[in-house]
Amino acid sequence: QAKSVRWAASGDPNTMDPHSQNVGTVTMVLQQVYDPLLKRNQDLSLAPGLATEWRQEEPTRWRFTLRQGVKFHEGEALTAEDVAFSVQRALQPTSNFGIYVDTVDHAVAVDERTVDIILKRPDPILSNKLASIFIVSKSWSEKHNATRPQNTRAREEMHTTRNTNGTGAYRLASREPDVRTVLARNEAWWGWGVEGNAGNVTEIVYRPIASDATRIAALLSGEVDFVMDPPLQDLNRLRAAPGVKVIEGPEVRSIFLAMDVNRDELLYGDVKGKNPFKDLRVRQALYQAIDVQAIHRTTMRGQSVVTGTLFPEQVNGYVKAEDVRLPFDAARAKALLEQAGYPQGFSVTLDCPNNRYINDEQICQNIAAMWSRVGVRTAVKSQPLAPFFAQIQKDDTSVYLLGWGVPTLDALYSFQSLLAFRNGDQGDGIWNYGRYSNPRMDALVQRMKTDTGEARQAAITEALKLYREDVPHIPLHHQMIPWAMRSNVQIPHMANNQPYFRWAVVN
Amino acid sequence: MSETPVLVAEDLARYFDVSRPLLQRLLSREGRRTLKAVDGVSFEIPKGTTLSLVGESGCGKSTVARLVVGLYRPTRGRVLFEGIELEKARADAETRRRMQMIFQDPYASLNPRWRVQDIVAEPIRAFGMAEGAAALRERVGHLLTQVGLSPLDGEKFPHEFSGGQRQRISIARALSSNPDFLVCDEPTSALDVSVQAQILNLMKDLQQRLGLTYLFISHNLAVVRQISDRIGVMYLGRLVELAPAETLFTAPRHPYTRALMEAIPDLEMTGRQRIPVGGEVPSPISPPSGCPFHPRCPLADARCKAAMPALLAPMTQGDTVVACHAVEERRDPPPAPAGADQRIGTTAIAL
Amino acid sequence: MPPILEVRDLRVEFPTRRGTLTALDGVSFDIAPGEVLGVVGESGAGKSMTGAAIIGLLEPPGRIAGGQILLSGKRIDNLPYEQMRRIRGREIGAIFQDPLTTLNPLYTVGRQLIETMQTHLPLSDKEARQRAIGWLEMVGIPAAAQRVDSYPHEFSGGMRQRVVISLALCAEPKLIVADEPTTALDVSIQAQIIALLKTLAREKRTAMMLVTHDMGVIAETADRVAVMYAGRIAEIGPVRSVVKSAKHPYSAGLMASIPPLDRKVDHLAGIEGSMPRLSAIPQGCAFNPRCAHVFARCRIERPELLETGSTRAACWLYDPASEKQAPEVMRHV
Amino acid sequence: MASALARAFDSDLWWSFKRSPVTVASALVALVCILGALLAPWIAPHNPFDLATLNLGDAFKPPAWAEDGDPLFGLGTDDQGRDVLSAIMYGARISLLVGVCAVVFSTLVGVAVGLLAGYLGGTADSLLMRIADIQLTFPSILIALLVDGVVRAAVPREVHDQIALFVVIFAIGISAWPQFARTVRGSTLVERNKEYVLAARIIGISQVRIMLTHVLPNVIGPVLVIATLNLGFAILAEATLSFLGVGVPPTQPSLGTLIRIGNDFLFSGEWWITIFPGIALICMVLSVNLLGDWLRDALNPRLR
Amino acid sequence: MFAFILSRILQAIPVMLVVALISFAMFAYVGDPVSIMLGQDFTEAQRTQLIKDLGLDQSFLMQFSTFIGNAAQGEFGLSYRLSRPVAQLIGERAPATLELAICAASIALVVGVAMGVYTGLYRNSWLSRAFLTFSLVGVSLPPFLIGILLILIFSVWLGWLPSFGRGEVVQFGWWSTGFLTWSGLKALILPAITLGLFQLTLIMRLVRSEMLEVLRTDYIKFARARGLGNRAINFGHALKNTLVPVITIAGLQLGGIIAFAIVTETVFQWPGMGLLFIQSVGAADIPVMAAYLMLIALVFVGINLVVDLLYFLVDPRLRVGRGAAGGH
Ligand SMILES: Nc1ncnc2c1ncn2[C@@H]1O[C@H](COP(=O)(O)OP(=O)(O)OP(=O)(O)O)[C@@H](O)[C@H]1O
Ligand SMILES: Nc1ncnc2c1ncn2[C@@H]1O[C@H](COP(=O)(O)OP(=O)(O)OP(=O)(O)O)[C@@H](O)[C@H]1O
Ligand SMILES: [Mg+2]
Ligand SMILES: [Mg+2]
Repeated sequence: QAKSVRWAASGDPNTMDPHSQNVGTVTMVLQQVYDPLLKRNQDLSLAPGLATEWRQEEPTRWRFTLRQGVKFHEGEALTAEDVAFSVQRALQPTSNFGIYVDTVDHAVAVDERTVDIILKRPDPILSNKLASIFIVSKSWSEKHNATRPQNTRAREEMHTTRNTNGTGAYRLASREPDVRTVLARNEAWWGWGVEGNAGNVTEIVYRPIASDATRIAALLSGEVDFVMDPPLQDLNRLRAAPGVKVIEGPEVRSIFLAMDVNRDELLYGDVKGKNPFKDLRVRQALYQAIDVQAIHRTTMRGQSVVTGTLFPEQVNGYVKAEDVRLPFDAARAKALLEQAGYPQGFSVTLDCPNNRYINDEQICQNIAAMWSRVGVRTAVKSQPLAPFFAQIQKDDTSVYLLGWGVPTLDALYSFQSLLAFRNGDQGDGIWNYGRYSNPRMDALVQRMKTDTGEARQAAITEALKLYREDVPHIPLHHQMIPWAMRSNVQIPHMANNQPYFRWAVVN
Repeated sequence: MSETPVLVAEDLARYFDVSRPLLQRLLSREGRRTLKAVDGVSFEIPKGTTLSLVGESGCGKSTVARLVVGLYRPTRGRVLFEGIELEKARADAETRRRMQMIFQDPYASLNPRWRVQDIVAEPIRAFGMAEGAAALRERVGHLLTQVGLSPLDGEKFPHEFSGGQRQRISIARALSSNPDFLVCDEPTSALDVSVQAQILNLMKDLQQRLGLTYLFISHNLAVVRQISDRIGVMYLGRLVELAPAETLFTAPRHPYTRALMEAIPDLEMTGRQRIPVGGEVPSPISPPSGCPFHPRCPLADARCKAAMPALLAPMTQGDTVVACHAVEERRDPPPAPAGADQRIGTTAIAL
Repeated sequence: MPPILEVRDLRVEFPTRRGTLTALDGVSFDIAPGEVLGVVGESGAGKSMTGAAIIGLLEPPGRIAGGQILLSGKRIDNLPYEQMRRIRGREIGAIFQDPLTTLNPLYTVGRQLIETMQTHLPLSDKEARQRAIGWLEMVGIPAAAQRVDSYPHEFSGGMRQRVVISLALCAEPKLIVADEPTTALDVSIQAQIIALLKTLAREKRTAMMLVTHDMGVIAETADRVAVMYAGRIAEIGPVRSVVKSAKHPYSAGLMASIPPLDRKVDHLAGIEGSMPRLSAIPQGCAFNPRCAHVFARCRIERPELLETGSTRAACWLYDPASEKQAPEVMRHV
Repeated sequence: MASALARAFDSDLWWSFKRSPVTVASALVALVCILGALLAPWIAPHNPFDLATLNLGDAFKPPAWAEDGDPLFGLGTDDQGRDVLSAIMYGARISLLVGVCAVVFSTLVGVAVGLLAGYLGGTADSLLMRIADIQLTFPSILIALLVDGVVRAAVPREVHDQIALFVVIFAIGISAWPQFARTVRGSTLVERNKEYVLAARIIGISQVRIMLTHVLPNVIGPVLVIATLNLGFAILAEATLSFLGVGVPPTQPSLGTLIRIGNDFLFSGEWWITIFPGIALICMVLSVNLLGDWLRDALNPRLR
Repeated sequence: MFAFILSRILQAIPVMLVVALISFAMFAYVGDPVSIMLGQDFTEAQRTQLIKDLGLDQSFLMQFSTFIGNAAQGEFGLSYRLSRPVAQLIGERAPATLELAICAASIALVVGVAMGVYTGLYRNSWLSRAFLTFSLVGVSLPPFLIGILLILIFSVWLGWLPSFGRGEVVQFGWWSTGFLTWSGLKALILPAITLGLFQLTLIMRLVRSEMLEVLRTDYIKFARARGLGNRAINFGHALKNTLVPVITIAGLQLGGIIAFAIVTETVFQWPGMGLLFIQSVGAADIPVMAAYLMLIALVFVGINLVVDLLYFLVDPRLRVGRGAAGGH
């Protein structure tokens, strides 16, 4: 019989195009509707999706064998042409998924069931990346004039903005942006009964509720069944509430502070003529002034994994031995500042988003207080994400808080974007707004791009070590993402913060 | 008279634009609308005399008063103050000092937030007529005494006084700059009779003592009679009759003047039925053609409807001028009206 | 003939923060059917207050604190609101001073007339409308049949006052309280309205209390006249006697203050000073501080209305008992 | 001066004030609020604006009388370890400052415009009133949102925080002036034709002087009433803006910001973070409104 | 009449132009849509290209005139955030806001007028005093606090009413209505009360003071003197006369309702234009914000027109041109 899940989160997808917006809110809906070649297991490891087998035939050629009998929601059968088309579509300039296919040259359909993907250069993590590329119907896209992803930048509306045609477990039944998106079970999905896809949900009603309090009220009053991003402070109450449960789990997203280590004088500070952040001792001092455990306990209410490194363990390349923090020691921080020539401290403005990460604004205020106590008088400037990003993307900052997710689950993604020097290459250093620059780091990043196996891991390990020594960032914690739901709903928690309804069971 | 009159009004006119806003006018295709509040009034006031203007509400009396003191600019014609164009005269503080005005409403004519002494002293200060605070206070005290108040009253605020007392304060303020010429716009019509008598007495007294010249405005014929040397009767922005006070009462010529006299209630119970003037006062925006009084006039004929009568001296009386075709053509009943001589001992009037 | 209205010792008070003000004190008079009683006096003397007390519409916090008002022999000053409402309009009509504000601007005059009549008389809509037109004609509104559907602002001031009169008369009351019906009007219109009121009163045999401070209007219209001063009646009597030979020093002074139309006088008699405020009415005779004939008793004892021959005046000069102390008996000015 | 005081105490106003217990009570509450706010730096138990004194360990302490309460923090602490009572006192300071300044600002603008429009009449009048009309077309919080956005974009960002307060004041103030302008214009139109003004004109007193010494004192009465009532609105508007996240910076929170911050903790049981500032805000606005209401009735002779 | 309406509309044009200029000029600076739209990965060239695509490199005047030209045709382009025509977006959201506003306005008007009349007529009854106190509390409570408290009480504690959203809606062409379903009606209650409460108290106070004013007039006194019944006087004569000023202010207040809907919709997650606006502000979605602002202005102009027409209906004095009537 009908089993409906009413699901709420703070944001709403802004398109239904499978290759246009690489944003969690879009993916969380689309991945119910579309299948990639490779899917993920509950521990985020790879599993066969539309491809049943894949092999690296040559260093730059991969071959995928497709599953048989798969049909799109509108009835057409899945062919190799569709897969080749989808990869090419993701390669289009209007696609936001370029980072997943950056090494791909092109894709060709070898026969009905076989697709070859030709690379520009060897890519050790191609399969991981392809798990993020959805497969669409070629004939459907052509019929609706959507052979390239919707260009959100050119302000255009395409058929795919509001319509879908995937092979996935759910069909898009109706959609009102910002109000309600309804997904209906695709009984003909190939995966039902396969590999533990034992979900029994027949209908998913997604409704964005931006206000935290309202979202929680709705869960408590039984108006929604599942809330993906409950505010941390409400967890206790939710746990205590009858009929509601909270499941916790880590997220692949790390929160850190980054400093302007490039300018000769800070934009927002009272130190004239020099940049204190260029001095390693100052960076260490600020690092050691932070009582991250207190933040973990109070502001994060235990829902964080305190860290000393760049990414969490789910990410390929993680080294436990490098995940060590400089200890919290205010006295030492003061001493270091004094050594660096700032016995009286200095003042600085901390830029901070206020609606992007979990309790982002509060964390900044916590840190401002902690820094102030060692003499670094800190003003917090918090803004909504739009103006915040607009500002820091102009390098217009002295120190800022950022959170970084790793959708590829590979170390390169973080190092390349956050720590490589910005040299104009696609992806290098584009989120490095402190303009940290160390030739050694750049060399290591280049090695990560091409090396494979042991050599590559060695490069990553060395880079992580350098990260600890150089303190370009002050790492804080990895976020944990608790999910709250009514007790009769079971959805496995995922570290990529994506619900997979094919596994969801409603009693 | 050989001496230059204190004030001369020549063909004085003042129109008001009462059109609706441009946009609405354009849309409803109507033209501008002008209200001719005063339309061609001429008179002169010799030194030391009183000219009174009477007429019903809205006939333009106050407008004349304001034109004369320079609060309005004339649309046409001019005012001469001692032979000097008013605009020029008012540019000079010394001349400005010499004309003052007393207003109708004793409640609105004093700034409620000011002390009486400040109100009275304002002109003195403005014209720099007293050196030092002591001199100023003394002068104010003197003025208050002059109008029958106590110098101690200067400390008080206007609301602590009765209507009649306020009018005295008003007069004190007007006198404070030693003016020669006073325009009095209905100074007593808001007052009770017993108080009105006090104020009229005071004004007459001051005129005698200080040789003041008055332009006195009222709608009350009996009051006007007590104070005037000459009287002008206004109707719809025009003078219809201008005559020495005695003559006007003994021998009114213009049918409107006669009607006014008729309309005054009779304190002597003669049992005579009054004959009220028929009809209503027409709107000054669309005055009747020809003589403005013709719709209400018992003597009106075709000419009255068509042509505006000029202010002419009728043959019989020397000093009177009347604007009436009937009088000009001698169609009117004999000058001395029945009312005047029969009503010996009559006291009358709206208080 | 029994009087239609009797006012006995009427006393009206206003409780205020500085104690109770007595606005009317010991006012007594009566009006016979078809008679016009004029009430004169200076501003604030209590003329309107008397009228308001009679129609039972004293503005709160004012209240009748003593005395009686009888209409056709029945007491009406203590009736409950609803019963008094049925008397208002039906038995006592009222006319107010300012015709520009006494008509509801949002309804046609016809509607207001019909509403009034139907409140008091059992009339069908059609009859009521017919009568409304009839009333408008009666008060001299030309083309009444068309004008009945006009709004008040479409009439001039004089016309509006006619409408007000028709409204006061339309339920054919036995008594009309007219509070300064002509003060706001032009001199020439005033005469028209007075003439109209007189005619109507005579034709319908309606009694009328005519409040005004215009002696001329009174002289011409009233049969008897009451002169009020500081909330009390100073003198009451036939109009001719009061005008010609007022006995009370105040009414005499009032008459003398009126500027004569037929001659120029050097000096108007007038009365020095002004009427006292309600909060400071002197002991004894309220007029004593301004009175030229004041003597000791006036400052202590309040005079009752005393017979003076032709009128009754509240003045100790006319008390035989005080004759000895009095200065020479005043002559009429 | 003494006599002025004596007169003030003898006046009708004082009398009607004494007679109304509600008014007296609200005056007392307002006085407590104002004093608490003004004297915050001296009497507040902590200084919530001094980051160096904050300790995250103190966060989320319930009020002193509750089970885990800490007598050091009478009304508990918030998520940053700030003392709620002190935060309220300092916050009320900001709220009052914004409210008063905004009202003073709109009063000055409104009175000036109203006087000019009413006194000059003609084209100046219609132009100014047209502007007021257009301004009235936008509801006040929209205007405030707009102004805030524009100023933030228009000025260099170093000065943002310094001027944030002025921006809020301006944003709130600018939306209220037409009300003052209209009232003042209305009374000015009446006053300027009163005879005492004419008398001054005949003497030849200059227009500006007449406006200031004669007209202004006589039109200011209703302005005072509107100003008082507007004070309540201004404080609320500031709170609403802060609630929407565009108010004063969160490191120096106003009452509205405190409520917004506390709002996140309402369901989680830490009610004191939002409830106490909420009560403080309501008390402040309510007492001001009660006073304004009373003033309006007391100054309106017809309501006596 | 026709001329009157036409002149009103002509007068509205400059107002709308100014609003257009303000909304355009102001929002052109509020935020930078570029960085939002680029997402996590982009090159400098993509950035420049985007700025060019959006026309953000053109002169202010060019941008403005393009804006006006398009706006006049109801064309505000595509939302940066949602890539859908703004007109459509607003069209979809308008019914929600309008239904909410209508409900709130009706509550405010009906209850406000009734309470205002009552307190005006019975100045000293205890119920009047209670109403007055209530009204003061009403204007002293920040609307967002009211909303939160209502949710806390009626949704979380009592569980009677939904805490967010519109419930089930029924679609009539492009208009979606929540009036026809039980859940839709239930969902309306709390937001409508929150939104209406403030205006309700304002209207109540306004009606009361107007009522007191009118009851003091001569024509009411005269109506009493004619012996008319209390009902006729209070409702026939007094109430109708209070309507004239009440209409103006109430008109302005209704505009205020739509503006304050921003707050209410945020609290209740009501899928209306206000929520869209706030979401757009967060994303610096200029076209949506500009369109919203223009729409608000248009609504105001519309309301003012209706107010003027109501004047016409209520007050016969306005039906003739000024000055045609006699009297001074
Ligand atoms: N500023 C003005 N604008 C337009 N019309 C005006 C103005 N001042 C006066 N009027 C009109 O001019 C006419 C004459 O007005 P004025 O005040 O001179 O009459 P008045 O004889 O003094 O009347 P009253 O006896 O009522 O004082 C009236 O119809 C009046 O409405
Ligand atoms: N509400 C009130 N409170 C206190 N005193 C009042 C009130 N209403 C009227 N009075 C006083 O009652 C007295 C009588 O007033 P009333 O209106 O009867 O005078 P009047 O003779 O009609 O004067 P006018 O000729 O000016 O109309 C006045 O002194 C007035 O000040
Ligand atoms: Mg005049
Ligand atoms: Mg009276």
